Amino acid sequence: MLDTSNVNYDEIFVRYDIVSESKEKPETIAAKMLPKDPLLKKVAEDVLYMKWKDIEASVKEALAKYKPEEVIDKGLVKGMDVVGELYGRGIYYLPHVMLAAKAMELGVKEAEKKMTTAMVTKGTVVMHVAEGDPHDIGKNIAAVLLRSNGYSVVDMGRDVPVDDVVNKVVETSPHMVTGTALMTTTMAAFPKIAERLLEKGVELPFVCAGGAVNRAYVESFPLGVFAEKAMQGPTLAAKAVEGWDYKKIRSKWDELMSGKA
Amino acid sequence: MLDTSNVNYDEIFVRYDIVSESKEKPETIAAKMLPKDPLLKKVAEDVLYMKWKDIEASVKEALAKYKPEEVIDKGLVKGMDVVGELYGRGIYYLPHVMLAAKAMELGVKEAEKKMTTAMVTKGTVVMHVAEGDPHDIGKNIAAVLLRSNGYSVVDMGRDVPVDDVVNKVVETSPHMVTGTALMTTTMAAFPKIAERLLEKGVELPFVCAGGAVNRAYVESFPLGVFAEKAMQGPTLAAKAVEGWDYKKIRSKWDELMSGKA
Amino acid sequence: MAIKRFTKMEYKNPDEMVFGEAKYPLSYGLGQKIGAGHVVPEINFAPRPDAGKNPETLRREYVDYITKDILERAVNIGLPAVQLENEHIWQMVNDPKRFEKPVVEGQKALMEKYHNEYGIALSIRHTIADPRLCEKGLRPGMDKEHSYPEKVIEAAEVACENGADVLSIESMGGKEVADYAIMNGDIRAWLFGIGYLGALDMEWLWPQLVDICKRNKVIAGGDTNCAGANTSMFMAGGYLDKDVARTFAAVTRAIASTRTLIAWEAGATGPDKDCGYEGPILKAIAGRPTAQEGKNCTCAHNDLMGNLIAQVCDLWSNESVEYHAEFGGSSVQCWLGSLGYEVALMNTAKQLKQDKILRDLYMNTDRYRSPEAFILAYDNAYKIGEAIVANSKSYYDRAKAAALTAATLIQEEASKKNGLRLSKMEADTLNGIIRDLNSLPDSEGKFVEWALKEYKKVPMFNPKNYGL
Amino acid sequence: MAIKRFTKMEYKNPDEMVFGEAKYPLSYGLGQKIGAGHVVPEINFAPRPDAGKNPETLRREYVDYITKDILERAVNIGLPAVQLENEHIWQMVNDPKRFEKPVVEGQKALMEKYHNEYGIALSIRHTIADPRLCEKGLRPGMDKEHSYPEKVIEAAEVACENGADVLSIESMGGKEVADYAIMNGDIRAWLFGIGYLGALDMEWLWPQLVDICKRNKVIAGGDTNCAGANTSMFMAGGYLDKDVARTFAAVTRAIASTRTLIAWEAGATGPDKDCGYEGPILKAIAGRPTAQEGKNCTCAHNDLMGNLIAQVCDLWSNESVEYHAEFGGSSVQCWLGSLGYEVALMNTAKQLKQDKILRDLYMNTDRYRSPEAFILAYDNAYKIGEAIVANSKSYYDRAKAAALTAATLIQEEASKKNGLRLSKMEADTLNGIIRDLNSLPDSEGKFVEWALKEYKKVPMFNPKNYGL
Ligand code: B12
Ligand code: B12
Repeated sequence: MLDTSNVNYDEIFVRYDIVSESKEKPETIAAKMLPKDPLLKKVAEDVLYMKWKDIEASVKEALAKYKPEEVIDKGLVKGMDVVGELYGRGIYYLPHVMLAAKAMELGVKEAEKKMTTAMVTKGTVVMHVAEGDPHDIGKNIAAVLLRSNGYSVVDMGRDVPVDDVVNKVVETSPHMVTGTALMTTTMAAFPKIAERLLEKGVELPFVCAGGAVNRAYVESFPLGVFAEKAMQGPTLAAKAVEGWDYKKIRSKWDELMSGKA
Repeated sequence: MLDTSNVNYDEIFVRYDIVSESKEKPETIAAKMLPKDPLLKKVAEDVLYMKWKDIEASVKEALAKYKPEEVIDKGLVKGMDVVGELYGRGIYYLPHVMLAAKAMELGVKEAEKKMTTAMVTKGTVVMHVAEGDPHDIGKNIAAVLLRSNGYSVVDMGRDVPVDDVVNKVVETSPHMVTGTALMTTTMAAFPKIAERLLEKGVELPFVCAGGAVNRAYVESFPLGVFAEKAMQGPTLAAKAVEGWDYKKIRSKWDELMSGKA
Repeated sequence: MAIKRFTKMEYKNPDEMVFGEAKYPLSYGLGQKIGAGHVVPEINFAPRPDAGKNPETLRREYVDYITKDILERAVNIGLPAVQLENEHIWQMVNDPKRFEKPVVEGQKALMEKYHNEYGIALSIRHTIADPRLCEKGLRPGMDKEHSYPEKVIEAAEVACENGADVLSIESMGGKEVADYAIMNGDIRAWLFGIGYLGALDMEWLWPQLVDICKRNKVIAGGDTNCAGANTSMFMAGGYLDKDVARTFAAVTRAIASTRTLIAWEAGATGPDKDCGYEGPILKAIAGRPTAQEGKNCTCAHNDLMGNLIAQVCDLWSNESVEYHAEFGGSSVQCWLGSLGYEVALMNTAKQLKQDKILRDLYMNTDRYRSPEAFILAYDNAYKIGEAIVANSKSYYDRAKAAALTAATLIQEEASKKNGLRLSKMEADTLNGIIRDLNSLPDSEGKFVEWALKEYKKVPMFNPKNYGL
Repeated sequence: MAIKRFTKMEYKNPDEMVFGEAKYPLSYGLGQKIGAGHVVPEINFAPRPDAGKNPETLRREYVDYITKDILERAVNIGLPAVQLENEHIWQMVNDPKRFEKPVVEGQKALMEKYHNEYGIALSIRHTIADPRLCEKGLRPGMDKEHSYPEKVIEAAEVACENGADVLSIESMGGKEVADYAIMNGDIRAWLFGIGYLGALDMEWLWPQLVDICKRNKVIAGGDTNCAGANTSMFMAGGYLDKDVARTFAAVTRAIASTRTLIAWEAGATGPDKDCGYEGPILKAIAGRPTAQEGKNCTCAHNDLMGNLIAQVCDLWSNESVEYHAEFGGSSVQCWLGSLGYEVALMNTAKQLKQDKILRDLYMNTDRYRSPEAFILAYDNAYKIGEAIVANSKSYYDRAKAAALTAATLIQEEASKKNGLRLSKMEADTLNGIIRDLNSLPDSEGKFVEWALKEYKKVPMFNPKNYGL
């Protein structure tokens, strides 16, 4: 083999991930965002640090002092907010988010036990992957994030025919419907779905995502709203629940995505 | 340098042009296509073999026996037909065509001197290159081929604004108008030209060519007819003169281009 | 057809391996020779979005446009040989007689025309799609809704009967568990999903495909763990991506090789599929030709080993590009040019007897660019191969051995002063992986028992899909 | 600024030349070093058709989409350095203040952001468009309709004042005569058009551009004979094209080098333009960095020297690609990946001290693929350079010497048993060229006198455009 002893690898490639590795610790960022109250803080931290084995106990303790809704909103959700922040900054990776979401879910279940009425979800989202398309990881990630942000998700899976999606939307009247397509050969289903929904007089934001589609494509048919990252799901769902229609979401898209609206 | 003595270049590339080099001589193909009469044959051969210095004399001799129209149609044009055939088969190259066209032109001039009425052209074509686009070689080749096939060409040059083209068409009422665009950033002029022509009630085939455009693009706006090669110009012009409208040409495009219509 | 597990290395040492040469070269198609002293470009393509509207629009797209363009350009720039790869779209497996047959036939007819006219060596690989859905059932009789398992076999038959020279598939077994594993960073789940379940699916699928090929005198090429290891590679991504740690992706690649190998163990002969980055490991073990993709497949994705992965290839591919216009011609023509030039460079190196130097340049360019590239460098790929053949007792054993070997190679190298560097996340993840792997039971039986319990609730996982 | 004609070779012998090193390296931009021991990728792009609608749509296309995508991908795959090239579209030279300024400014601002965040070395070349029309007039005051000559200068100023690191142009002088020459296969006309008229236009243009650059501390890069020699190369095309003989194209390339050189003789310092395939000849003479394009510019065209032309490059370019989506990201990202990987290979070769071997592999891959490639092989390029500096008496002398040297090199090589082969048409054309060149008068004065008469009627040719 060739002599590599004098090679300067920086002339060949640069590990920018290491160059720009965040020196910030999760703890520092958490300190600024976590609730002050020790009980709620513990709940939030169990989400943040993925302690799904401890979280049920922590939630129980918090429930002694706080209402279940408070434990959820001021504890669990705050923890998940920090997770989102860390994921956004590249300090947390996807598996952290998944495990935190798992802790969150267990915590919510525990809190719900104490609720007199069933937990009111923030809203409902119907999700699917286009017909003929088996690529569902992105959709699955988005589903986890929506759920752990308090939305009910009706996950129709992948390879879902146009009519099934339309019927499910008519049947469940969600606040938002989503479609994922990773293949340019399957994405043509989206405008068809939009068309048939409108034929049936149903108007709601139809969030389309997945490697194959881009903003221009999605905005070329009615109802379509583009999403690039799974993290954007909860933001879009929040606006849909607030009553923004697809035109308004489109017109404010840049601001929404950069967190300015 | 590295030792190249044992290199088998066929493993690296193959000179398919040499592999498939036509063994046929121009003479063999000409024999089948040239007129029998020795005087007309000489005229045709002067075109075919690019003898632009001899052609005036040959035409004069032929005129002793034949009418000028006959010398043109049965001599000069036949010679150019063989040139087209040889060019199509890759035996002749572009410079041969240009020189043959030059001989043709001189021959026609000579014949015209003997004509009582001015030579009637087969038809008129207005040609241009899109605004902002300096690429005019393709258009120039096409112009030479149209001229040497008996059409009058109004060559507007390159970088020609939309309105100038429209006005020229209105003014000269040609059988066909052509546009060339080699840049995707300039080709957008073509649909505009088509639109304004229609506004003025002018309908004629608008042949669009050049590296930037393709058939789908050209057929996406009214009047547009796609051409891929300069050689196709005379075929399209003939149909325009015959009275085919752009829709008919489009519908028969494949047959026309493969010589089947 | 029985599965014959590899128990020894076909290459005596890593240095013996080089691009354009395989221990078991192949001749097929229209004068095509693979692994026989030169590299051949393999051009792959996807139809435009609406081309699948009906059988005729699809045939026209594939034959009159794409195949024609490729053959024209190949002759125009003087390529001595080209292999086409047609990765089938869903319509072709969903309704093979109507959508697949005319395409397969039409492509072959046009190729024959060019071969006869110019003598250019030509062949075509048909990669049938695997649309099976684990939630509906992976084995015949299970998927009442689509009959996908039955259709996969039918699609293979239609391809082989109508003009395929090579048959391949990117099969999907174990994917639901591997997806879960990637998203949760759980290497044991991945080992179970691909190393074990995926292997069982291969054992079911490949003997059938080899049979169909034999009956039709078609080359049974091979598989790829695109569904598993490429998903993790893709999600690990580049230096700005933060979904999956690249050390995790590297270890999944090592495991993947033990699964993909089964196609060859079932009687397939190579060339395997371009997107199987585990190819160098497979070639080291089995000496069969491998198709690879890298620096000239950026139309489809940018990985962190665009050069390295050319080191021992026999076919060199662009992965896939959608058909559309470019300044330089159609997209397939442009990428064929790019592939063809790279292959010409490799073949010049062979003719000038500098191929091992060029191989080492390729390899060193990316050796330390990412942990996954590092373990695929031919010397390390060879070591992983050795671990696999030395642990051929069970699928579990050899997958675990491959994983641990890869993980250890990375850890050792990263502890040295120069060369491979790991980010904090990569290092942490690697430590976790080694810990997790070491915590696993010794025997396959115990492992499977444990895993079936542990991963019972993985979404869409159904042991029946694997005959369990 | 006076023109100082080269009279000797900066390189002592051809073997001294290799990619990534120039006798006169450059430092500029945001930490960029060119010709200083490594090769840098240069990524070029074209906006989508309707992006030029108004200044804001154009700015958004170039800055928010194209430049952003490039910088993201560069960091993602770990490229140590990137140069962008923006070849201006017509709107930018037609109305520089409105269309050009915001683009130039915006691109630089974004580049600074990435440079500061990641330390990546960055620079941008602005290649202003040359829309001058010979039929309207090439010199100031002549084109009353568009004022294009004045606008070219204004566009250069706007680029230099607002963020260009390197300034280039593909200037057009002599093109009308060269076009006529190509279509008619008349090498003497080509010699007149590019070797003489083109040279006079360069003499008018480049001192002005060098001045503007000096005033703004911008690098005056260089020119290219795209308008002439690339037109003949492109029309000579591949093995299925039958418009122009490749021997004709080869000789025009040799002539072109004597014209393009004038930018450097007027004080420009390199890097010259990627599409100037005459670069190897220029570098041999002047020792300045050269940008080249080949196997990774198939998005823009496929030539018959995709590898060879990398032999002595300092920047490696994709020529141009229209912005659009691909499976692997946007088109500019895909092609940047492709370029970046090739450059990484070259830089690995440099680090491992195998660069001259890789250079020779590149060169040998195409040495005999076409006559034009043959005369650009660095040994032959060097010989043509020698003929040029030895005949520096006049533009005519050196252009003729370059042409005859190239023609003779081809003829001699083709007569040998192995290697370069010519088709009948190529051979016939070459014989005609040598005969025609040998028939020319000895002195520039006599030649010009003859040519002005001979080519008086060439369409659109007007001697006033060249001060004649
Ligand atoms: C992994 C992968 C697979 C896996 C899929 C595993 C799985 N469970 O999804 C497997 C192996 C199964 C697969 C199979 C095939 N694949 Co595939 N695959 C890929 C690959 C490499 C990565 C895709 C991926 O997972 N990306 C990561 C995820 C996270 O991204 P994502 O889904 O886009 O999600 C992100 C956003 O879009 C967004 N998002 C997604 N959904 C939603 C929803 C909401 C509400 C929100 C807010 C956001 C959101 O959030 C995520 C990021 O945060 C791509 C390569 C590429 N360039 O994309 C090819 C690719 C998509 N595959 C391709 C092909 C061709 C195939 C096959 C047809 C190959 C074959 N012939 O066998 C088969 C499919 C067979 C069939 N049944 O038809 C092509 C598609 C070409 C085309 N025509 O468009 C690609 C582009 C590869 C290529 N370059 O050619 N593939
Ligand atoms: C030669 C050439 C030039 C020459 C043109 C010389 C001339 N007199 O035409 C010169 C140097 C001047 C030139 C300049 C530029 N060019 Co230029 N050029 C080319 C090149 C290499 C070849 C074009 C060519 O001559 N082809 C051969 C001819 C014969 O083909 P054709 O015109 O298409 O004609 C054929 C058919 O279309 C048909 N046809 C044409 N017209 C007609 C008409 C009829 C009636 C019929 C029947 C048929 C027909 O017949 C012909 C074949 O038989 C192309 C490369 C490419 N990939 O196309 C780039 C190319 C077109 N140029 C390009 C660019 C960017 C430029 C510049 C803007 C560069 C710059 N920044 O300076 C400048 C223009 C400056 C300005 N004013 O705006 C880009 C365009 C990109 C885009 N946006 O679409 C290309 C594609 C190069 C690239 N890959 O980037 N260029």
